[in-house]
Amino acid sequence: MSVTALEKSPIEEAVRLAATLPGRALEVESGRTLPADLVDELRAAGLFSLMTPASLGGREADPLTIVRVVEELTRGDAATGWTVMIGQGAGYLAWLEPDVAREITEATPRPLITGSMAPLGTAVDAGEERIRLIGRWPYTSGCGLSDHLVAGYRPAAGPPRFALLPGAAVTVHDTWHVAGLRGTGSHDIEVTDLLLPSRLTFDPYGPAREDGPLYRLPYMSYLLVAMAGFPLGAARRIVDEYRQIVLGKRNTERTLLSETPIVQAEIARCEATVGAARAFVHEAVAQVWAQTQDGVASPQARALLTGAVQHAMRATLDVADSAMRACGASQLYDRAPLQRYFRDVQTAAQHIAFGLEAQRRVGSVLLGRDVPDFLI
Amino acid sequence: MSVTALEKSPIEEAVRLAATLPGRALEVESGRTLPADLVDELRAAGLFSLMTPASLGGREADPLTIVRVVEELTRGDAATGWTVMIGQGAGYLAWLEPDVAREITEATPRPLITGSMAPLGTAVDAGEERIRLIGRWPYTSGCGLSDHLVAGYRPAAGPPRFALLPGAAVTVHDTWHVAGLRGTGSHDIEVTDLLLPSRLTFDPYGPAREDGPLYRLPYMSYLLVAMAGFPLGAARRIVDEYRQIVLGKRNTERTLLSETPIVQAEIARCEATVGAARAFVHEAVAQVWAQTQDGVASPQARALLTGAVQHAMRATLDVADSAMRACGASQLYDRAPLQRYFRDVQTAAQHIAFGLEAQRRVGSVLLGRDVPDFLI
Amino acid sequence: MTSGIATPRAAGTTDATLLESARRIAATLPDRSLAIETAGTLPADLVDEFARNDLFRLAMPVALGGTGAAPETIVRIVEEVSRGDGATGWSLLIGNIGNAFLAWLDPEVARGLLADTPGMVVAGGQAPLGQAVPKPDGSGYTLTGRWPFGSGSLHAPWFMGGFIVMENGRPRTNEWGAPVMGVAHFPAAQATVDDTWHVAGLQGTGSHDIVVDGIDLPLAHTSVPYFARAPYGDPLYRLTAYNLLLTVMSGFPLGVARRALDEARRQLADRTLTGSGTPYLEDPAVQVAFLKHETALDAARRHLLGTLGELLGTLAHEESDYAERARLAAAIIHVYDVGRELVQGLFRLAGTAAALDTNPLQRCMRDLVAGSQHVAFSFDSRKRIANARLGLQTAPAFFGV
Amino acid sequence: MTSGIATPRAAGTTDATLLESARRIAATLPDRSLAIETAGTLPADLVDEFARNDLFRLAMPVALGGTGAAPETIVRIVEEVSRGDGATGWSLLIGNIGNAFLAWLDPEVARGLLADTPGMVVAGGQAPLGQAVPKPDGSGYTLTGRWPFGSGSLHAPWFMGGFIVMENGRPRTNEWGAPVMGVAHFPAAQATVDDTWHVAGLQGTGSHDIVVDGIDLPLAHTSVPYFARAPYGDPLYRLTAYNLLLTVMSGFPLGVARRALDEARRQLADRTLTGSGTPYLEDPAVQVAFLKHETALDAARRHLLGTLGELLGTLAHEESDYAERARLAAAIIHVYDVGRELVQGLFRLAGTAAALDTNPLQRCMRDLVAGSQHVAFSFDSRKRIANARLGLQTAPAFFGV
Repeated sequence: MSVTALEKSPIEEAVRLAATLPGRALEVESGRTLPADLVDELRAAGLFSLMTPASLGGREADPLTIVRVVEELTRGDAATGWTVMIGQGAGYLAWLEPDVAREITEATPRPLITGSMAPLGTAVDAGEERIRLIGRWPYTSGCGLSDHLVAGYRPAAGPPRFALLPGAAVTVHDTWHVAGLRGTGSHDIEVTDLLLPSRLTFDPYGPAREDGPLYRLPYMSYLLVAMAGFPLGAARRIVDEYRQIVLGKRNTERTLLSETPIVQAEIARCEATVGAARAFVHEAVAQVWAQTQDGVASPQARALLTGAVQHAMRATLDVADSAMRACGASQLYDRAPLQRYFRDVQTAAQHIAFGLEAQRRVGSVLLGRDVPDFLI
Repeated sequence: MSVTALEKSPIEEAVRLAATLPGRALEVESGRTLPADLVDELRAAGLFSLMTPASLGGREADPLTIVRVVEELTRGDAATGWTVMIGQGAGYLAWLEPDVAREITEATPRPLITGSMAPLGTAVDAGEERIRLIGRWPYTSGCGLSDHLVAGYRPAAGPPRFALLPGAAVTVHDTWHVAGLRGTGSHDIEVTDLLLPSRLTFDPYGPAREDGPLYRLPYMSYLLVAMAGFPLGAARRIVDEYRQIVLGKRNTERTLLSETPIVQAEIARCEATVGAARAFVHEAVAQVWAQTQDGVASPQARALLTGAVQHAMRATLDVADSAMRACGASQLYDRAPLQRYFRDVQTAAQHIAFGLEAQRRVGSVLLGRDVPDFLI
Repeated sequence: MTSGIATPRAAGTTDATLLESARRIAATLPDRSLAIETAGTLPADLVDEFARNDLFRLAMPVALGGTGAAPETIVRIVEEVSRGDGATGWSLLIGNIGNAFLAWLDPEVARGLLADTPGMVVAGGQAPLGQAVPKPDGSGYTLTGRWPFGSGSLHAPWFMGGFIVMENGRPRTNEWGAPVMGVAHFPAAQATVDDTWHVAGLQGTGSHDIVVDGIDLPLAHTSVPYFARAPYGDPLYRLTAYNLLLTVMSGFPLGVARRALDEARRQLADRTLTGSGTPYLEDPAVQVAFLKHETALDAARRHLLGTLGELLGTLAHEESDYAERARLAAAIIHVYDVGRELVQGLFRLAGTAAALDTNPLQRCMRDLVAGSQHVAFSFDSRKRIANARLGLQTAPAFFGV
Repeated sequence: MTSGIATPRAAGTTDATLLESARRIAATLPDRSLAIETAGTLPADLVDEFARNDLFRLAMPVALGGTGAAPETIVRIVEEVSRGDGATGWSLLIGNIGNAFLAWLDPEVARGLLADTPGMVVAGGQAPLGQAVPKPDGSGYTLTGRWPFGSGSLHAPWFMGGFIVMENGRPRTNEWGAPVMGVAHFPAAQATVDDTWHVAGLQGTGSHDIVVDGIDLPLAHTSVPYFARAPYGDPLYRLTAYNLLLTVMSGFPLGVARRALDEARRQLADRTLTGSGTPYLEDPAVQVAFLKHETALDAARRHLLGTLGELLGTLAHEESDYAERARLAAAIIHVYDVGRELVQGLFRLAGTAAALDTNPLQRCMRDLVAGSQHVAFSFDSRKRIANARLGLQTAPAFFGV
């Protein structure tokens, strides 16, 4: 693939591409993954390279930009926004030795890298600075699109590490039969007895080789920065759809829903809920980023960032439910975007980042309790 | 009263005074109004003059400062914060003819003015540029402390107007027997057949005589700017208390509440809820203020401000309830600040600004429907 | 489908037998859910089996060949089948509602239709989305219309659809200025089924659009079920059409929610928290959530059955006012609300694994959310019921209690 | 207070008479609520009237002079009185719980206490907040302790308080390493009532701290009501102490919530929306909220009474496991939850006018919130009940079902 210089800002590119997405949502969904031409466009626009080091030709964007890009794309189509968010795995090239990383980007400029962080692989030392890896990872969004995949594994000794797997070495098992985020192709991936040079493995909890502040974000904050835009974009779109529907739909008494008091109050509540969630995510991201300029953000600031993203997801579920309840049976059809977003956010909220333990960890940190640093 | 120059910023003064308030909350509550020395201190610090024109010796503070001051004081004691918020009636001097307003502030520098906006008075023309006013207004917070009171009335013809009543002309009926905000002395006030110069009346919906941008805020936005800090301060204090309690209290199994998963998740949820509410209020106030620099803020921006403040009040009720549920019977006592705040916010939320119709109006505006301008 | 029930043997069937058949069929459903969903409609063998066991004749008057099942039994049958598979439970209840509306036709006409159509199941809806133009000779109408949400459209031999009577291109109005409305019955052969049912929930119900374009509608095949009760003495027919419809619908959320509880309990006992390694089911937050949902469901169910029994008891010997009748509708709305909250809450607890179609919890969530999108649970329906409850309703309301 | 009930005539009283007395008294309460609240305790004439009408003997074993009222009647009596005034209802239920715990004393001892104390009402709590140091001669203990939330402390002639047995300055432990605990009964005259009850809700219950400092506690005045049932055959005593306590508490939220519905309905019919001028009660949002709260309350109530009846029925002829017994506690927690949501929701709708103490809706809100702060409704109680429900409890739990 030829690589052109990136002229427009990532946000401009995201806004431009997002405008095309509502019209393609059914195609993304029925294809169960992003269509190739859309992947090409996103890649050409550098939107799979938001977190890729500038030294490797990536955007190395600041966190607020990353949030905005994912937000805009998700507003256009949730599966696309999710795929782009997970598809920022090339950021992990910053953890490889510079010459190894450069080897990768020289072979495939602006690579599309996804992966699964769960340490579900196991490796043994194969000698000659190589490991022998076996493992199966579920829920690997965009795995079929990827040049490489990042995968967590347990080495023979020591804490979990990540391995960078060549796309060709990975078997994709078609497991992603779901109600929501259907278009993300989040299948299981598997490698059986893969021989991999050790230089393609790294410790994602340790310091990166790149020295930009983006790579000083601790493990969880780095992930949360990528995720934060998703609930914001989904919530925004849901409320947009909600408005459009109530402005056009009448109840059994032939009154426009937008003229009924309950719906008016709900719209006010939903707009405020979404606005507040967004303002808080932005504030929390900005605070972590400000603290990162001089070192590493405090556990409190990082916990607030995680808390803000979890809150945004709750807010999204809340407005999705309000919209569905108000808008009735006409929203049951697959062609109704509100209904697709309802499924998409219900599915997204099942991600472990929004689970019981993740919520409690935030509370623990805010209550001044000790939590292992890599979990914050 | 002698008036000294205001040296410190209103926020500094608010922080300083707020620190003294938790220790005085029971005194404020049992006295059913702010104690005289506290009123003197607040007045001397210019905190009853936040919205009073600078030309009349007031602070003429910007909206974000007003929000912060009310927030800080409310965090110290909700009844005090509420009284200061309602006690910004001297801002309405900006609607009087400059010489009339100056007469007032020369007689009583930095006057403490409260009042009731409901147009429950009726007036007839008494000739010689005077009106004859009769009326009774409920829920007039701080009425016993006031040098003057602003009161809504219906003139013989035309839309409602406000009258500036001398404190001495007003009868206070001791009606404020309540569960929450007990210390605000929000009694009924009454005038029977008061002869009042017409120059002490004005149209609060029309343009002010002062030309600072603060006085270009439309009627409702002007009020909402004063109110916005209340829920934020109350919510902050409630979560602070919540934290302190769960860090010290054990359940029947002798486990610290802060070590139980449900409480950890709830603390995370509450911190995010409060943080998001605050970030959104600040964003909405800033947007209205920015638009006001060149003219009048748009109905959309103003509706969002109102929506943000209503959302903040819902968030406050939410965290108050979460805290009470988690913290158990030990919080039943009057000496427990959490319990007082629970009552205070339950009462504050009954204000008409948070009522059904007020919520629907926000939704109506956001849905692009016509709403009379003075109600936005 | 033509399984020889032309001669009604229904009245000889006891409630226990019916419930036993439902349980037997329900037990086979969990393994078929994915296939039913993929097929997008109730499989023919299940249609047959329901018919063979008289399970489409639960809510019909005995005089027309109904089983005479107690109303509570109907609720429990729909509950059992919905517990096995939500879409199948929905198909069953809709079939019974369709057949129940035969009771508003002239009894002789209804008996004729039933005699001519051995495996009678009526699909369609009462919403007045058709236009009926009177024929000059007064013998009936020419009917045109499209009715969405035609659950059972792929297996029902007869359809029904609400209509407005047209006059000179505009709705004919009655003495109060409201449009004159009715419900039309017509053979499936005269209609087109438009393949529109591409959905997330209740996918297996074949709820396509039913379309007719200028068909002949004899007067005898029309009815006005909105205000008057049907002329039968069966307990169920003491209810207004609206309460009858809701009653037959009420077992669905009970069954789907119960299934979700079963599934969640099983899954959460197996899954462990990553951090502590303890099963989710031993986690306090999970336990407290479980207790809340289970108790709310138990309470809603008991209230529904109790209210139904009381209202039927009262109506057996006296008329009942709107406020009293609204209690039943309110109890059924409550069952849907509680069920919807339950499936969403338990789905949330079950984590990423519940995202997969193979996870029944996820289907429970989709199916119950879809069911509760029904117009009967909309804000304006609730308002209408509340009005009646509060004693503010003084005249019959369109599809009121 | 010494109203001549030394000779138990209770057993001759029928449930209908008791309920009738409760209704008659309840009718007088709304006018007295402000005064009761201001007084901070149940007025002496109401204490007398409850005693005269045997209303403090509802939950005692008949063998000790109890009325033998059906458990459902007890719930309904507490409900009726709480509907009249929340604090009075709470005082009534707490008095009945106090007297019920006499059942865990040796029957002869209990009979003796009751014979010596004509208007017996026991106040206090079971939480082990006292320390009992055994006397060398084994005749009893020296007791020191402070028990908060002593509802009825200003009218009860006897108090009770949970304690831990001390040995060499540390708790004595049993074979499982847990502290040895019990409940002490002692005359009010030996204790101090510390005036601590300055609160927002249930202000009229006089729930001060009860304090004793080194008093003599004979062995005979101690009991261990935590695990074993009391040795009486009355239906109520088929329940564990915990379920018995919750059952007597369960009428309170039902009554207060019902009162809130009554009040809201009245007030919202009178008040009009400023904008449209229509009564709040005709507003769709208000109506829908009303319908929701009323139905949830009806469902919770029916479920409570049904579960209570079923469990008592089962226990009449067989033992019941934890999971089954936990249903009752769960149903009662649900009643408190639903009631709390109801009073908060209706209070919110009623606007500024509800801020005033003269507005009963406001008192309903404060009282029911206060009641639901009781430790029985805490997260850890819920967790314990959930554990039992889920079949995960295998041994008796301290104050478990």
